[in-house]
Parts: sequence; C-alpha cells; structure tokens
Amino acid sequence: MLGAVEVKMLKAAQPDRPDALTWVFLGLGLLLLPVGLYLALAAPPDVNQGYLARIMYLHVPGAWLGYLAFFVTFLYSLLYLFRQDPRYDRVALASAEIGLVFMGLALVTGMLWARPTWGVYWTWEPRLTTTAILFAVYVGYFLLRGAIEDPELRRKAAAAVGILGFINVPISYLSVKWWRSLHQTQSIDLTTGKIHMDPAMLQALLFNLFVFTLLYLGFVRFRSLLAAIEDRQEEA
Amino acid sequence: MLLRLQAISKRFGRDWVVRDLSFTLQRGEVVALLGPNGSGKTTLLRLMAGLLKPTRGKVERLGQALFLANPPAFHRRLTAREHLLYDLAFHGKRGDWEGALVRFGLPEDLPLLAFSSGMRKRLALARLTLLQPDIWLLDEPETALDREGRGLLLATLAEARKGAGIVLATHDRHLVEEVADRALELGAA
Amino acid sequence: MLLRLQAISKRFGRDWVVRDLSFTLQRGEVVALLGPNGSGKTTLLRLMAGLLKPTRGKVERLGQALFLANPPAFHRRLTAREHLLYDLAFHGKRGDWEGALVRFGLPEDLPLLAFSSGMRKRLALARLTLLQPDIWLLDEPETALDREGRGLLLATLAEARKGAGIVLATHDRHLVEEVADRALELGAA
Amino acid sequence: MRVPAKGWPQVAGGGRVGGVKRVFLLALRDLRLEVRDRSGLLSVLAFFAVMLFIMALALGPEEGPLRRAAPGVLWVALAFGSTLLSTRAFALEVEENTLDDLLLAPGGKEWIYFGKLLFQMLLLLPLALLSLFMAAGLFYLPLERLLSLFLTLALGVLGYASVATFYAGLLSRLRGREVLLPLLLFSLVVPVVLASVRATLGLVEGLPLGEVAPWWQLLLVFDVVYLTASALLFPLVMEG
Amino acid sequence: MRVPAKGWPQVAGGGRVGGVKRVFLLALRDLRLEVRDRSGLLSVLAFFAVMLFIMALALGPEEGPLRRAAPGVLWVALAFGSTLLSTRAFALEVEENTLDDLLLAPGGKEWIYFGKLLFQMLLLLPLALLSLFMAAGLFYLPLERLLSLFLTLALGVLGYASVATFYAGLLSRLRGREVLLPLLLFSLVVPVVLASVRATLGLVEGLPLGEVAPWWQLLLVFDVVYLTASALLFPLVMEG
Ligand code: HEM
Ligand SMILES: Nc1ncnc2c1ncn2[C@@H]1O[C@H](COP(=O)(O)OP(=O)(O)OP(=O)(O)O)[C@@H](O)[C@H]1O
Ligand SMILES: Nc1ncnc2c1ncn2[C@@H]1O[C@H](COP(=O)(O)OP(=O)(O)OP(=O)(O)O)[C@@H](O)[C@H]1O
Ligand SMILES: [Mg+2]
Ligand SMILES: [Mg+2]
Repeated sequence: MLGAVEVKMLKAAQPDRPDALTWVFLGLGLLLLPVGLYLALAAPPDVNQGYLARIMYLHVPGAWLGYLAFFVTFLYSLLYLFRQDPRYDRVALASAEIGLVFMGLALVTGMLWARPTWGVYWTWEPRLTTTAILFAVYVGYFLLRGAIEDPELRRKAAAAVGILGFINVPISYLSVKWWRSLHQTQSIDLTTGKIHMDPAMLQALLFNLFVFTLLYLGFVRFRSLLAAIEDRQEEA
Repeated sequence: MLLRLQAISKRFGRDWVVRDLSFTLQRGEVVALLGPNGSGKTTLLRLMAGLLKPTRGKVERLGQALFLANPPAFHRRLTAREHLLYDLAFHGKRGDWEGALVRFGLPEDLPLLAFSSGMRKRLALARLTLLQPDIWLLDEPETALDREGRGLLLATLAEARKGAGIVLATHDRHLVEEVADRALELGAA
Repeated sequence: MLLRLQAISKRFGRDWVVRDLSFTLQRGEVVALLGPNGSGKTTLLRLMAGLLKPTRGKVERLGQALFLANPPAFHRRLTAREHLLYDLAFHGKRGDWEGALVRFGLPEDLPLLAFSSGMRKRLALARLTLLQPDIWLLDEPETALDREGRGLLLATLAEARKGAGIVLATHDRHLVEEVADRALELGAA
Repeated sequence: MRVPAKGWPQVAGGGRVGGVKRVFLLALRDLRLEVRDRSGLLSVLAFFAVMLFIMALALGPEEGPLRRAAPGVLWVALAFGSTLLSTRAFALEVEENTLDDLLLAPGGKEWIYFGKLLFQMLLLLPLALLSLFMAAGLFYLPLERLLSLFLTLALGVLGYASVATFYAGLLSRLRGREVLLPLLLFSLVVPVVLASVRATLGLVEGLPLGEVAPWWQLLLVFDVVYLTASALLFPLVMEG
Repeated sequence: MRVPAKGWPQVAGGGRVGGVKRVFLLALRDLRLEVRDRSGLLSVLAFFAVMLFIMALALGPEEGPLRRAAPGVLWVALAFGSTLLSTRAFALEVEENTLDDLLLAPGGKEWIYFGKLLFQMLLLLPLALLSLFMAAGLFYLPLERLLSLFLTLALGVLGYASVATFYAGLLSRLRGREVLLPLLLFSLVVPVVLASVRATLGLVEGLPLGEVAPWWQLLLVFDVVYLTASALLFPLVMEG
C-alpha cells in the first residue's frame, strides 16, 4: 500500500516529458538566436580589429554561460551533499554537461579568433591555459561518473568534484589580471563593475547573452529530465 | 532498544537482497542470523553497522556498533599489542590489553602477518572485548577457531551480553542453540 | 604414492612450525589434518602444494597438486563462467563448466565481487572438480557453506577420492568422522 | 601496566583521547607501518633522484636552461611523490580491509582525513628539502634564499597534499585508483603547481620578495580553500 | 557446448593449450580486467597528458628549450607509465591472492612472465604512440621521422618493461611495492632510458640515421639481455 503511494509520488515528481517552461525556454532561445546573430553582424566594427571582433558575440557569452553553468553545478552539488536528493545531482550533472558545451564553444571560437590576431591557434598563455584546465576538470567529472557503479557513491564523488573543481572558474576569470599577457582583460569587469565598451556593441553582446541564457535554461531542464529517465531505467 | 531497522530494503544493481525487513535489538539479547548461502546475512550486518546504506528504510543505532568481518582485518605489520593499543586510542578507551592477550592465548610481539587464521579470529575477539561496543555484529565468528577458541568465544559472548546486544550470522546450528535467544531467518537468495 | 614428505621441517624466523614430519599420501585416500590454532596446518598444506619450501627435508609430488585457500581467491571482475574458462585454459584442460555451475547452484554472469562467502567457496569447489588435480589440498573447506553446500562438499570429496588423494585441514570433528580415512594430528604451536 | 617496549608512545591507554591526539596517533601509526616496509622515504627519494637526474641529463649541460627548468622539474617530481604517498596512505587500509574499522570509530570522520594528511606532510616536507638540495647540485639552483624557498615548498605541498589526500580517500574503494587519481587530481592542482613554480622561479631568479609575495598569498588562499573544502567533504563521501 | 556470449575467445575449452596460447590468454584476461575497471588506456593516457602538460607549462613557452626537453620528458613519462602498469599487472593478482593459483598451473612458470609482459606492451605501445603525438603538439616535436621515432620507442619500452615486469613479479609479495619498485628498477634501466633519450634526441635534431643507429643497436642488446635474463630468472624467484 505504502509502496504504491510512493511510486505515485515519484511519478508525479518525475514527469515523462518536458514541461511547458522547458519548451518556452528552448523555443524562445532558438527563435531569438538568428536575431542575436543578426545584431552581432550589424554591430559596429571594432577600432582595432575590424569585423573580426564579431566572433566576440559568440565567444564571450559562451565563456560566461560556461562559468554560470559550472557555478550552478557547484551550487547543486552542495545542495545534493546536504539534502541527499538525487534530483539535485541530476541538475548538477545536466549543468556540467551544458557547461562543457558552452565552454567548448568559447574555446573553439577563441582559437578561431586567435589564429588571425595572434598568428597561432594556441599558446600557453595563462587565460588559455586556465580555461583549458577548467575544461579538463569537467571532463574528469564525467570520467569519474563513468568509473563508479554504485549510484550513491557516484553522486557523492561527482558532487565533490563539482565543488572542488569550481575553484578553477575564478582562477580562469581572474587569470588575465594576475598574469598580464596576450589575452585581453575584462571590458565588463564583474569584480569592479566597470564597463569599457561601445554601447552598440554592448547592446548586441547583452542580447546574445540573454539568448544564450534562455538556451542554457532550456537545455538544463531538458537534460535533467533525461537524467531522471536514465536513473529510473537503472533502478527498474 | 539498541538498534532498530525500519522496513529496510537493499538493492545491488537490480537484485533486492534485503526486502522490507524490520527488526529491533535489545540490550542483553543474542540474535542469530540464519539463512542459506547468499541470503544476505553479511549484507544485513553491514547495514546494521552503517557500513552500507539501505536503499529504502531507516537504520537507528543508539550506541556504538562494531562489526567483526570474516576473515577479520588487521594491519599485518603491527604486533597484537600495538594493534590493540592503537585501536583503544582511536576509540578513546582504555583497557587491560595485556590481560586480553593472555586470556586469548596470543603472543604479544609477533607481527600479525605471522598469525594463523584462528589467531586472527582470537585477536578480533580480544579487540571487541576491549572496545566494549554496545552492538556486536559478528559474521561467522565460530569459523577458524579450534575447540579452545570456541570455548573462549562462548565465554566472551556470555560476558558481552550482560551489557550489550549481539547479532551473529552463522551456519552452525550448534552455536545457535548454545548462545542465541532467538533467530532471524533470511530466505534464499 | 602421490605425495611424500620426507622428514620436513619449516622455520619462520626463529620458530619451528613443522618439525621432522614424514608423511605419504596414496591415491584414494582422504587424510584429515588436525590441530589447535597455530599448529601449522595451513603451513603444511602450502608446503605440500609447493607454495612454500621446507627449511629441511624433501617434498615429492607425483601429480598435479592444487591448493584451496580459505577464503578462496578469485578475480572479482570476472564472472564465474569466465573464471572457470580461463582456469581451464591455463591448465590446458576442458570440462563441463556449465554443468558444474548448475550443480553448485551458482549464477553464470554475476561478477565475483557480488558473490557471498559461501558462493565463493562453492565456486572454488566447482573449479577443483573441473581441473581434477591428483592431489587436493583443502584448508578448512567446510567453513562458509550452508547445509546444502556441505552436502555438495561431501559429494565432491566422495567423487574426487576415486581418482585422487585428498588432505584437508579442519576444526570440524564431524566432517572428519564423515570423510576422513585417517587423521594427522599436529601438536600445539 | 607493563612498561611498553620499543618506543610505544605513552598516549594510548591514557583515557579519553581527543581529536587532535587521534590525528597524531594515526599519522604516527602510518609512519610506523611505512618504516616497517622499509620502503618509505628512501624509495620515494630514489624516485626523485632518478627523475631529477634524467631530466638534468636530458636538458643538457648549459647552466641557463637548466636553472630555468629546475622549478618545473622539482614541482613535477614533488607532485608525483605526493600522489604516490597519498595513494599509499589509503592503500594501507584498503589492502587489509581495515578502512571499515577506522570508519566505525566513534565521533566524526574528519580525523581520518587529517591523520592521513599529516602522515603525508611528515614524509613530504623532509623530502622536499632534500630534493631542493639535489636540484641545487644538478640544476645549479642557488640556495641563498633557502628559507623563502622552503616556505614556497611547504605552501605548495600543503595545497597539493590536501586535495590528493581527499581524492585518494574518495577513490580508495575503487579499483584502478592509481590511474584515475592523477587525472582528477591534476586538473585541480595545476593552479597550485603553477603558482608554486612561479614563486620558485621568482626566488631563483632573484626577484625582490615583494614580487614573490603575491604568489605566496595565492598559494595560501588555495591551501585554505582546499583544506577546508576537503575536510568538510571527506566525512560525506566516506559514509555508507 | 553452448555458444559463448559476449565475445568469449574460442580458445579455452579446446583441449590442450600450448605455451604461447596461454601467454596470449593471460594478457587478454588482464586487459579485460583492466577494461572492466574502466581505467585502462584512457586514464593512463590522461596521466601522460597531464605530465606532458605540466612539463610544457613549467618549461616555458619558447620553442627551443621545449623541443630539447621533449625526449627527456617523454621518456620519464613512459618510464613512469610502465612502472605503474607493471605494478598493476601483478597487483591484480596480489590483491586477490590469485598468484598462487597461477603458480600452481602445470608446466613451467615463464608463461606468467611473458603474459604479464605482453599485457604491458599491448597497453604501452599505443600509449607511446599517442604520447608522441601529444608531445608533437605541446613541445613542437617534429614528426617527419615518425617510423624511426616509433622504432626507438618500441625498443626502449621493451627494454624497460622487461625489467619492470620482472621486478614487479619479484616484489609482488612484499608490501610497499609501489615505491620500492622504482628504486631497484631505475638503477637497471637508467642506461636504457638514457640510450632512448639520446636516440630520440638525435632523430628530433635531424641527425642522419647512421648516427642514430648505434643507439638502436645498444637498445637491442639491452632488450635481448634483459629479456632472456628476466625470463630465465623469473621461475626461480617465483617458486617456493
Ligand atoms: C583559445 C583561445 C581563447 C580562449 C580559451 C579564451 C577564453 C576566454 C574566456 C574564458 C573569456 C571569458 C572571461 C572574461 O569575460 O574575462 C574570454 C573573454 C574574452 N575574450 Fe577570449 N579566449 C581566447 C581567445 C581570444 C582572442 C584571440 C581574443 C581577441 C583578441 C579574445 C577576446 C576576448 C574578449 C574581448 C573577451 C571578453 C572580455 C570582456 O569583455 O569582459 N579571446 N575569453
Ligand atoms: N609468515 C610467517 N612468519 C612467521 N611465522 C608464521 C608465518 N606464517 C605462520 N607462522 C606461524 O606458524 C604457525 C602456524 O601457522 P598456520 O597458519 O600454519 O597455523 P594453522 O594450523 O593453520 O592455524 P589455524 O587453525 O588458526 O588456521 C603459527 O604459530 C604462526 O604464528
Ligand atoms: N556488491 C554486490 N553487488 C551485487 N550483489 C551483491 C553484492 N554483495 C552481495 N551481493 C549479493 O547479495 C546476496 C547476499 O550476499 P551476502 O554476502 O549478504 O550473503 P550471505 O548471507 O552473507 O551469504 P554467505 O552465507 O555465503 O556468507 C548475494 O546473492 C550476493 O550475490
Ligand atoms: Mg556472508
Ligand atoms: Mg590455518
């Protein structure tokens, strides 16, 4: 009797298909993506770099959303450890995965940008290095998950990596300040709140940031759901 | 009440090993855990100790629980004396380790890697008598012991039950008859 | 004659564990190795298997010897089927591993890390019946087995003795009475 | 009570032992086990020697490049030594199945973490000092600012070891830990190693202390963050 | 007989198995165990990547010193990887106490040595190739003479692994093997590593093959000597 009620409650807590909000985020994000790209192409060229600077509208939101995603992973990992509810772990997992995608986007666009401006795709410069390490942490996060069979230990271990690994986010962000080198310092400095950027460029950038955020939210909700379904299959 | 399991279940992968089991252990009780090979005795003991977590249900412990694995685990580079002293220290206890070693017929200064299986079992019993847990969880405690060792085990259990609760998993029906107040029989795997 | 020990002695450090022991094992014989804890039963079995070398004296083996340790040793990442197949291959033998698994009531595709202590003991017995050594050296083979498992052990021994010689170390006097032709009693340590 | 032989510490058996005493006793016991194996300090040291030796030979006889490379080589060697030792700290318990007994001791579980960490630091610090001297011989490393150098080593090693111990504990129950550990660990400690290399390089190249100090601060921040986070997380991941 | 599921090799159960088949089966089984731990190639690879990565960072961004350092770093990494793998090859048996069962199999005991060595080479060779590519990316190592480079790697790795496997077997019954192993090992294999570094350096710096060949000959001699000596000694040290 109790078992039946419990199953019902679990079902209610874990729907089989994405809810309306998820679809709204995803739909709106995908719809606005071309608008953002149009704004990016219409934005005024940079004084030094000309039209090349337009990569920025993918590069910077990608990197920031990566940071945000890892922050969410950090947060939900903490929540998981304190509440021991697998739902938090699934959000952490989803966010880490989407974060890897966004960070990957920032890395790729950065490399594409680096080639014409610095002459190489890659150098061992602090920002690039710390970003690569950040990327590696979350690759490790998934390798660890793959290595542990026991679901509970897997969640705990992953949560620990999600928490400890987050320290690389501030390191990556601040690396341009700590080690002044090739990569450009912040135009929108989140630590001091100062903004050095042309308003038109800023508008386009912020719009793209908004679109990316919508996409992020949609994807995380979607991926958490998939994880829930996977979990249920594992348990069945 | 020393230990209470409330409708606990444990699953490994897809197999349920323990299902909806409830159980209470009182001080002064000796409970035998019976069942064929693979029925979940060891798993249940580890759940009681808190070394495993139940998939469902709750385990409450109102006292210090210690688990005697089979075969017992020791650092082989330490002597019996050293091992007992460290164990006492880690548990913040004091006790007559020398008397215990004499009683269980164990050499003091031999590294444990030179101990035979029966000597290791005796040392594990000596360790428990010194640490005096409230809940004794013993997995096949009678194996590896010779006749004298079995006598020591029986004496130890008789003494321990005065202040503690004991759960022991075993296949030895004679032992059950000799020491257990009641039995918990687990089904086949 | 399958196995002959000629006045062997074994010393660990300064302690003599086995002293001037002579012994012969014939095909078809079951010999029980008795003695209190620490009297040298396990050591003697390992000497017989050739896993230890006697300090003095000579060990002659006229056939393949296998040793069943207590607890038995397996690779925990393999399944029972895989383990038996590799074992057969390493010994250059073939055998009905499927029948053996069914007979001993073991699952085929579970990794051994999920086996309980009794299931491991059963697998060890299944392994021996498949590899059919000439000399069976068993260390406390009856422990960890439930009633059914004990029956299987007795049947296995009865069958094996037809073509091989068996030495088993045990503390279980009932087992000795049931299966052994004669006993070798070792003194106290 | 009989007088204990062979330098048994007069702590045990003396009534209720506090958390700190437990930590020390655990570190002490592990050191003792390590010494009994006759493979502790000496062999890690040998490993260090060979690594420094091969690298010195490979990087050629000129003084300039050798000196520049020294901090990097030194830190890679230390990082590996630390990984080895932290794995061993838990391998000791896992091979003998004694981890369960530690976990069942009354009170919290942090003391196990701190005991293992202390054990590691007690081995690593003398080791770091010795490898500093070796590097001085092989890589023309100047030793005038020995104290500052050692401070750098201590800060860096602590940051490294705190995470290494945590992960070693976490992974101790998995097989294949020897190889999974570096993977997880290094992405976390590369920042520590980088900061340490920079500080060491600054000291070697004779920069004023004012310019090295920021690196020390950074290392200190890492140490504090890693240590607290690991100590808090350890009991959580070890239970059940 | 039932059709074996999940890719079981059709060798076992097929009557008397020769020595060579046994060797292959043992290597195969160990590979399988390694893969089940989900930590085989992938994680050792990660370990290599990390080592190369840190060294590249530590040795600074200029191309010249990086390229010069590459062979040394590569070989230290390979040596370390080989040590890890050979330890693991026997740790597998020791942790489970299954070494006795292997030793009691009929016939000689050399096959165990060769099986473990084969297991190691099967993991190390692809690994060496991959780390070559990584080094090419990180250390500006030119890859034009890939074949010669790979020959050098294969010769060097074989020499190293043959001794490493022998020692790992020898020490497998002692505790503390992870750290004791390098001590004994390195004194024997430093010549192999040095010769390999020299040959690699020659290839990287574009020396004519004629000047590299003597190193290869030397490596070959080492390989043959170490391999025969180890194979002959192995049964002796494993018995009794
Ligand atoms: C692989 C190469 C690169 C990587 C991994 C990379 C990484 C990053 C990351 C992680 C950020 C976000 C952090 C922040 O906002 O401070 C960022 C921001 C930025 N990057 Fe890159 N980057 C790369 C190449 C480049 C190149 C070549 C340029 C242009 C010359 C560039 C220009 C920028 C700009 C303008 C920002 C935004 C900073 C701001 O306005 O606040 N990046 N990059
Ligand atoms: N490696 C060793 N070093 C030193 N002494 C050892 C070693 N192995 C065994 N001994 C000693 O040899 C004696 C016999 O040990 P063994 O394990 O053979 O006893 P056993 O008869 O099997 O005992 P049990 O019934 O407890 O299994 C013991 O006193 C033990 O202390
Ligand atoms: N880690 C694990 N993964 C999967 N299954 C497991 C695991 N541990 C135990 N099991 C399964 O749980 C069941 C109970 O095992 P357990 O060891 O508790 O049995 P037991 O009653 O102690 O048996 P024995 O009398 O043989 O000691 C077995 O069927 C076993 O296959
Ligand atoms: Mg059991
Ligand atoms: Mg014995």
